[in-house]
This record gives sequence, C-alpha cells and structure tokens, in this order.
Amino acid sequence: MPISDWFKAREGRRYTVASAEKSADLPDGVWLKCPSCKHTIYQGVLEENVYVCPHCAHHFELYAHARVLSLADEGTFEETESTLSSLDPLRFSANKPYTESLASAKDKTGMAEAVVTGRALLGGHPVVLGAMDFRFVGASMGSAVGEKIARAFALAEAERRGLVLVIASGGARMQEGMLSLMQMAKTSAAAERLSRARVPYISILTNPTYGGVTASFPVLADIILAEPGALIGFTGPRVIEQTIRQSLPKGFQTAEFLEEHGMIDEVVPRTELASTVARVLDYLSGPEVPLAATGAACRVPASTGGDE
Amino acid sequence: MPISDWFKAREGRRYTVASAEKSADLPDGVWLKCPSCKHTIYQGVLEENVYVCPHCAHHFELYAHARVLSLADEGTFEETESTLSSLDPLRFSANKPYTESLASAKDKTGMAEAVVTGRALLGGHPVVLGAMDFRFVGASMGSAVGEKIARAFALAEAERRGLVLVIASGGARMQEGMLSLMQMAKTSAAAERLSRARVPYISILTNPTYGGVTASFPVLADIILAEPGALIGFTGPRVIEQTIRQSLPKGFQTAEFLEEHGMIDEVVPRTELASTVARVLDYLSGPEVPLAATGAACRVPASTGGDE
Amino acid sequence: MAQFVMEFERPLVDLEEKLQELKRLDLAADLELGEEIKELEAEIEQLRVTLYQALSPWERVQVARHPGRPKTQDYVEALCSEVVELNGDRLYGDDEAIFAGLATIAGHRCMVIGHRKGKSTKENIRRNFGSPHPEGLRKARRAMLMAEKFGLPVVTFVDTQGAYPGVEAEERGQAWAIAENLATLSALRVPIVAVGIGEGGSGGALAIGFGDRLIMLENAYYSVISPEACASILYKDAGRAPETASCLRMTAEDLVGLGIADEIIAEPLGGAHRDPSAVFAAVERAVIAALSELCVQDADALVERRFERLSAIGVYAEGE
Amino acid sequence: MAQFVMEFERPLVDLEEKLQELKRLDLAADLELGEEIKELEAEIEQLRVTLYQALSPWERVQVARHPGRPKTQDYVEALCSEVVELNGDRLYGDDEAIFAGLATIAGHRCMVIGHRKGKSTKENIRRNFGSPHPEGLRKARRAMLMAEKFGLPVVTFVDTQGAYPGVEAEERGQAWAIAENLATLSALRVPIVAVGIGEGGSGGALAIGFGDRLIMLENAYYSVISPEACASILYKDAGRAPETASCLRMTAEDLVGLGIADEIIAEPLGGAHRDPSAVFAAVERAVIAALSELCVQDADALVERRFERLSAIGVYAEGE
Ligand SMILES: [Zn+2]
Ligand SMILES: [Zn+2]
Repeated sequence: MPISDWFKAREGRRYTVASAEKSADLPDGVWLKCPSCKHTIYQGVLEENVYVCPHCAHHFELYAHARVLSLADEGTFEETESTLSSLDPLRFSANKPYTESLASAKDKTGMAEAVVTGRALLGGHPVVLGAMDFRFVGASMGSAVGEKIARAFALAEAERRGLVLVIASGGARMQEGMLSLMQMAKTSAAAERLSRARVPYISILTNPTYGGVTASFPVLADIILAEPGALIGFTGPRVIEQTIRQSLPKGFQTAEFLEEHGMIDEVVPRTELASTVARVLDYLSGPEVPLAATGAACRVPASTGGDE
Repeated sequence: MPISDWFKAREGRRYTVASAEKSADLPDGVWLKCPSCKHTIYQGVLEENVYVCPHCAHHFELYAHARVLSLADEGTFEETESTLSSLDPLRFSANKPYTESLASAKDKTGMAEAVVTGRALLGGHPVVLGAMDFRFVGASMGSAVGEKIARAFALAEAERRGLVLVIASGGARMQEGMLSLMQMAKTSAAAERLSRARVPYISILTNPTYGGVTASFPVLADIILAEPGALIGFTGPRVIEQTIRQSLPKGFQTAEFLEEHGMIDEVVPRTELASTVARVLDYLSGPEVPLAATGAACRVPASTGGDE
Repeated sequence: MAQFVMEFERPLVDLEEKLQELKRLDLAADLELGEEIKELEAEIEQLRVTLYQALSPWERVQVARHPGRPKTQDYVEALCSEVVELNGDRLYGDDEAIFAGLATIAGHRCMVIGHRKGKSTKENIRRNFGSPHPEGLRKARRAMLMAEKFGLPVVTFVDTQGAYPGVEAEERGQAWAIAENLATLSALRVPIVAVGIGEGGSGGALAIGFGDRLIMLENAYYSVISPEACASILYKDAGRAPETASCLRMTAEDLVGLGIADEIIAEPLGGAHRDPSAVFAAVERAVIAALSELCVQDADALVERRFERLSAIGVYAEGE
Repeated sequence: MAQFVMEFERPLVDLEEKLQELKRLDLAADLELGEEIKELEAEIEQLRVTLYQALSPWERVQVARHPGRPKTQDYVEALCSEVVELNGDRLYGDDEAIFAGLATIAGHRCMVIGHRKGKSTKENIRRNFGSPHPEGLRKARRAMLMAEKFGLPVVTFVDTQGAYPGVEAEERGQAWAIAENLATLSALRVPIVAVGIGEGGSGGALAIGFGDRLIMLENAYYSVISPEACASILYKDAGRAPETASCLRMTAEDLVGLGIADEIIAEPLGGAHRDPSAVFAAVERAVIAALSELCVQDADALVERRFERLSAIGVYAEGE
C-alpha cells in the first residue's frame, strides 16, 4: 500500500513522511515546489518517486519511518524498541534545557527518539532495518540512540538477519556529554561483534552524516552506500574552514567526493536503494547454518546452482 | 672471536666478509679508503666497527656471512641448507648463459646461493637468522633463494624461533622466469603462516632492496628496520624516471624517506642493529607455551615481574 | 575504428584485402570471378593456419596486447549477472585500474577481481592503462577478505603490464600492497580461480593472479619481467625483445610445463579478438568447472593444498 | 622560560612574587624580615589551598592545557625502559602526533600508545599539537594488533584537543580511522589501560582512549566537545566556555560519577606541572595495579567484560 495509507491505518501516531510533506495538511492533490529546480510537483508523484524530484533528481529529506517503509518489502516492517527514549542524566541546561529540546522533538516528529528500528523483509531477506531522523535533535546520538543501535546489532546477530541502517546525523548529542561520546565506542563494539559473526551489514549514508556518529558504526559496514550529493564527514565544513583559513574545494565531503577517495562503495540514487541492498544481501546473506559447521569452502555449493 | 679469525678457522671455504675487503689479500694492517669521506681507515678498525666508516658513518657493503656473524651471539651461528643451490630450469641463455652467471657468482663468493640461513642465538634468544648477498647475481630470488627463505620460515615456525632476515636484492631472478616470480607468492605464503603462528619476524632492509623481492616476504615482517641511506623500493629509480619523465625528489627511496612515508619502523645504524633486534625479541619472543593453552590475556603474568 | 594489424599478420591482411576487392568486383560487374575467389580463399585459409597455428612467444605477446582483445570488463559483461561493484580501499582512494565486485557466473555467486585496461585513450588514462596503484591492490584485498568472510569464491582476471612505476605509487607502498595481497591470497579460506586473459606483468599481475587454479588463454602471457625490459638489461637493446620473449618462457604452454598454470583455453585462430563470444563461452566453462570442483572442498584442506602447491614451485639442487 | 600563569592563579602568583622580593631583600640587606616572610608564606599557603582545592571545571581545563603539564613523552621517559618506537601505518605515512612503542613499565612489557603534543612551538608544529591525522590513528591500530598478536597489554596516554579537522584528514578518512580503532579496541584480546593525562577531546581521544580501565588525572578532562565549541553552538559566544565546561560534566570526578572512569589520581596542588615526579610515581602505581589485575585474567573473559562494560554505558528510559 502507498505510504500515506499505511500511516492512516496507524492513527494516533503522528508520523510524518518527508520534508516536502509539510503541506500534507492541505487537501489531497496538493502541488509542491522543488527547492532545487523550482518545478512544482504533484505530491502523489513525489511520494511514488520516494521523494526524489522527477525533474532534477533532487533528494528531499526523507523521514525515518518513510525511509524504513521505502526499503522494506510491503507490509513486513515491525518496529522494535519503539518506547526506548532519552532521559536527562546531566541535567543539561545551558541556554535551553535538554528536556525541552527532547519534548519539542517528540512533539514535532511523533517519535520517541531519533532512530527507528525493526524487523523486516528486504528483497525477501529477513533483515533488521533502522533509520535515523534528522528532525529529532539533529539525529544526534545520545544514550537512547546508542542503545537502540546496539540492540539492532544484537538482534541481527541473534537472529542472523542482515542489518541495514540508514544514517543521518549531526554527530554526538552534546547534551549527554561523555555518555554520548561513549556511544561511539559502544556501537562500534556492537558492529565488531556482528562482523565477527559474519552477518552482513549495509549502511546507507544520507544527507547530512557528520561528527562522532560518522566515526563509529556507520563506516564499519561491509558495504557502504550513499545518496547522491549527501554531505558526509567527520568535522563540519565551517570548523575546517576556520582551522585552515582557506575555502574548501568544490564538492568537498559529498558522497561523490568520498567515493573518489575510496571511502564508500557506491553512490546510489534513492529510487535504486532497495534493489541495490536486496542484491547485496543475495550475495552476503547465506543459509542459516554457519560455514564452519559444513566445512565446505563456499556458501553455495556448486551442485545447488546458485538461485535460492 | 673477530670475524676474520672465524673465517680462518673454516679454511677451504672462500668466504669473504665485506666490500671493503677487496684488499684483504694484502698483508695484515692494510689501510682502506672510504668512498664517501675519502678517509683512509685501518682495516682492523673498520672490521671492529661492523664495516661502518668511523669518520662519516658510511655503511660499506657487508657480505652475507659477515652479516650473520655481526648479529648472532658469538659462536652460536649454525648454517642450515648450505648445499641448496640453483639449477637452470629454463636453459636460459640470452646474452650470457645463466649457468655461467651462477658459476662465476659461486666462484666470486664461495657461496652456493645468494642467501645464508641458519640457527643462532641473538641477545640470548633462539632465532633463525638469514642474510642475502648482493654479489651473488644481485641477490636476486630464484627457486633456490625462494626455497631457502621458505625453509627458514618453516624452521622458525617448527621450532618457534624468532626469524631475523637481512635483505638485499635487485629483485626477481629473471633467468628463472615465472619460477622466479612465483617465489614471491611462495615466500609470502610462508611469511603468512609464521605470522598466524605468532612467531616474531624482523626484517632488516639494506642497500639495495628492490623489485619483486621487496614486494614479498621482507615487508611482511612484524618489525621492519633499515640501515641508514639504504635504497629501498619496488621499481628502480631509472625506470620511474623514464616513465614519468621527471627527475626524482631528493632522498627518494632512501630508508629515511620510507620511514617518513610510514613504511618502516626505524632506521637503525648497523652498529646498533644487534642490540635493537635483541630488544624487539625481548618483547615479541615469549615462552614456548602458546598463549591459547594458558588462557591468560598476557604473555608475562604480573606475578613474574617481567625480567626473564 | 580501423582494424588494428599486428606486424606479423601483415601478409595475411594483404591477402584478405585483395579478396574483399575481388568480391566487390564480382558483385559490381557481375563477372565470373568465382574460381579466383575460391583459390584466394583457400590460400588465405592456409596462410592463416600457417601463420597463427604456431605463433612465436613474441607474436603471442603482440596478440595479448592487441587493442581489440577482450578485457576484464568484457568478461564481466559477458559472464556475470547481478553485478555489485565495490569501490575504494577505505584508506586512500579508488583506483579504476582495478575492478572488484560481487557477481554471479552461471549461478555461482562470486567475488570478481580484475585489472581493468581502457578501450580508448581517454578511458585508458582514467584507468591508468590497467596498471594499479597501491590503493587498487588494497581495494582488491578488501574484496578478497569480504569474499572470505561471506564464503564467496574469488575469480580474478589478470591483464596488466604491471604495477604502476611512479613516485606516488612508491610513496604509498607499492611493494607493501603487493606483498600483503600475496600473503592474503595464500591463506584465503575460499577457492580462488585466476584467469590470465592478456598480459601478466610481474608483481602487479601476481598480486591478484594466483590461487587454486590458474587458467591461461592460449595467447595470454605471464612473466617476471617484460621482454623489452629484459632485453634492455641484457642487451641494452629493447629491440631484441623477440629473443628474450622466448628465453623467459612466458607463454601459456610454458606455464603449464613449469607446473604453474593448470589449463589452457584455446583461442580462435588469430586471437581472442577474432571471436570474443567463443572465448567468453570457453572461459565460462572452465571457470565453472573449476568452481564446481573447488567449492565443495573443505576449507582447511583447500588452504593446505594451495600452500603445498605454492611451496612445490621451484627447481633447485640439494647436496654437495 | 618564564612560568606560564593561568588567569585564575594570578592573585597567588602576585603574592609569590612579592615573597621572592622580600626574600631577596632579606639576603641582600641582611634585614630581619623573618616575621613578614613567615606571615606572607602562611597567607600564600592558605590562598593556594583555597584557590586550588576546589577548581571549577573551566579552571581544570586550564590546568589540563598548561604548557608545562607533563606530556606523553614525559611519561614514557619517566615510566618506561627498553623502549622500541614503532613508526608508520604501512599505508600512507608516519604521524608524529601519535606515539607507539614497545616499552617496559616496572617489569611489565607493554605496548604504549599516546597522543604526543610538543613542548615548543617548533615541536608542536611537527606533532600537529597532538591532533592526529588518520595515519596516526592507523599506526596506533597497527600497534594494538601487534600487542594482541604477541600477548602484550596496551597502555595508552590520552592528551589531545581532538582529531585534526583538516581537508586532507577528511580525504584520508578520519571518521573511518577512528571507527576502526574503536572496533579494534573493543575486541582486542589483551588488557587495555587508558590514562587521561590532560585533554580528552572527543573522537580523536576516544580512538585510543578506552579499554578495561580508564584512569584519570585529577585535572584531566574528557569531553564529547570542547567547552568553547559547545558555547559557540549554544550561545554563539565561545567566551561562555566556563559555563558549558560545567554543563558538559567533563572532569575526572564527573567521569567516575557517570561510570566511565574507574579511578582518579590526585595531582599536587596547582596541577601536575608543579611536581611531575610525584605524578609519574602515582601513575606508575595505578597502571601497575591495573595490569597486575588484568594480565592474569582469561582473554575470553576479559573481552567479554569489556564488551559488557561498554554496553552498560548510557542512561535512558524504556516503556510508554
Ligand atoms: Zn527538482
Ligand atoms: Zn667515511
């Protein structure tokens, strides 16, 4: 079913779908303006096209739930840990109390935290699927995000499901101080465990992916994909400019720049993400029996011919 | 005992010691001229100083047997595989027959092949020790050199002795064609086995170390040392200049250049090599019981205090 | 583009051109040149066989370097489906001289790695004529380790003049990158099938160019040094490469004789470029046969056999 | 070099200078100023205690950044013997902002890794003020893996403002290098003891800065973001760093409270630079105590406990 119907079916939750949908309270059939090419687009068309402008391929921001639905086989996504949420362990109140930031983020998004995780099928493969939502305190990683990510890794390992995570983040959540920084170590430890269990892990870097989050679980994936034009880096461009007192090269920190510099596997348009991930899983998701038990060198013995 | 006495004690073998010794047939007490600073040096002094010029620290070429003796604890070196030597499997005779090159190399050096290997103690540690001799067909690696190197790795693994190899080479031995190229894979495979057995391996790169030899076992060591000023690389400087049609940067491919580029651990003057290697072995050579058998996280439990 | 003519095939090409001319006459003037044409065709056929059936090593090198010869990307396109290309070494850069990707060959899911020469000058510049930098070899190594992690056999296509001999390649550790690939290939716990499809230039070829099977195309070569460089060293005259090409024993047949290659795939008369699709089919059959045999083997035994196979390479004497 | 004076200790330094003056007068003129001197000394002592015994977080940050504060190389010199330095990542370069080496601490053979700030402007430029590039972090990782291979415990000294925020660092994968270190540290099969000796700036610190024990010097800090950067973001005014330094809970005491650090080593009044040798002795005792406990543990259990320790970090709510 179309994403909007799915949401209607879950009334009471105020999920929104994508950044262009800010006019969604208007009657059906509303037209939206692409910020890049200035074309007006019928909303239904945009929705069908996973919020990629059909005229200039501009990728609108896609919110976490919509993202997850855009990747999962229809009707298969089941959310996990949906009630896990942040506290305010530091009683952080510089400028604006952290509790206020959290409350307004919850109100704006209808989410309990900045990441959605769950079980799903993807191209027929059982996976654990997660996506981050930049509207929620910049999708920064505090204790709750770190814990949800770590549990996603643990679930993938326990059930030997491929893990697919869609990343967007401004970095660590400074309002949780060192608890936030340590989530980098915690999620990287979880990623290392999954890797040693030889369960496949694919990350999809979207705009923007920065700071301490970039420097942890997202870049430890077996296959790293990124959306066209997404800005990805450790240090933000303004800080770098202040440090080196020079302007930055053109295209710096774009997905395409990172591909050229050997850091990611492929820049994939959003419309092809689901099929690309499914194809990768065809290769990396094997039968449930671990290799060691069979002794054979390969996952797919010659006699089976290959197509599962 | 001094190196020259050791050689006298092994009469019948026509080992020579170092490049400066070409005047060794003159009576004792001969004076030699340093090609770098032009000082004349009493040969005995040069010998005591491991053939390093006491005035300018120029490192004279040091032949394989002298090299081995300069590293081993006195009187402990026992040669292995001393009779292993090359054949002419390709009946290679472009310009000059390979058999002739081999015969004249044997005649000139008194060696059966371009590498000397054996058991020894080094700083009290049981080791397998090897050194290559540039005078022997440019210390290029044919089947015999590859086999001797592979056996040195196997011996080190079997007896859990640290492996110390002193490298000098012009590269693969083209007169053995593909048999020579495949020695790169064969010796690298041997190095990988030793590494997985967690037996320490230290290589010492000396002038010159080039070509297919560089690109195999020497750079797979746990610790890579090099002599000051030694030229080390994959492609020789002349070929690179012809390819890029530019002159090369100053200091290109020197040991110091490689250290700056992160490829080697330390440039160590020849006079300090034995003590440096011994110190490394203090750390990496453990008790004979493999770690796995004890379960403990560290080689040296706290209670023993450390000094063996 | 005009047909590229190798020097040694000039007499044949001349006859072929004459034949084309006769045929045009035949059609245009409706003359009865049938007999002449038939005779010429027979002559051509005989010359073709004479010329191509016993190519000298140096002539084979020319064929291996023929610009129209099928390249790694042609094999990937012809043999592989469901390709997912992997980019980058995750350390420094992405080297377009090396291809790495997940791919399916006749139902076998594999990791495919190959040197990637260009087909035009422009493409060749981008791909550095198929001569890898360290980052290309490190990308290949990443692919090998991924294959091992997920139990996928590795299939490599070898076609390079060698690792790139440049300043930056040396600075970033060309020798280190090659050696680490050799060590990794030697102990990788999945089957490795290497196919020599064109040039096999020294360490840059070897860094992805050996395993449990080495399959050589009839005119592919594999050598410790290029015949020209060898001639330069020995004779100070690169022009004597035809001689050194023979001395170096670098042909497919030589490699089987030396116990290094396992199998030779016959090429169409004149070379693989004369009938690529026949070559693709033959390569696919050979690769599949090798995989079918290797994939069911126990991983420990596989690695042990590979080690023994490598260890056995070499001819030397022992004893006084 | 003139004593570096932190702003908050100016009143104390003024009194100390006055005392020196009095003492010079006393000696020169042989006057009986004994009483005045004694009084001033008592006053100074009291002020010193008042001033230093309850430093604010922002004052601690100043102490942690004091140019005379002992640095990694001072600890290596004071605590370690038989040092063999390791250079290079074997991939791209050697980063002097990171030290790695085999070293013996009171009989314990270890792998020591640390951020290395310079002691002079010239040295700081060479060492990039202790802010690592990816190649420095990759050298550290190589050292970690070598330690694991040969069963050596890892001891790290953390002292950096952070990973270097430059164009080339981004190009060569700063985030990738940090993340790989985190993954490696999390599963390394030897004990890891990290010591916060000065600044603990974000990911660049964390990349060598956690393990089985985290020991903090009293005035060392460890933070997700520098107080200045935090103030810039929140108030558009870096000058309000004293406030954010408190909010961020970045002191040694805070870290113990949060369950992240295990232990605090007291510093001499005024900071470690006032009596380095006492600090070296205390650090050595703490490191040795940790190693003695960790080195006899079973490697599997060690890694499992480290994972559980990391997994337990975080404060969150569950349930509607
Ligand atoms: Zn548009
Ligand atoms: Zn001299």
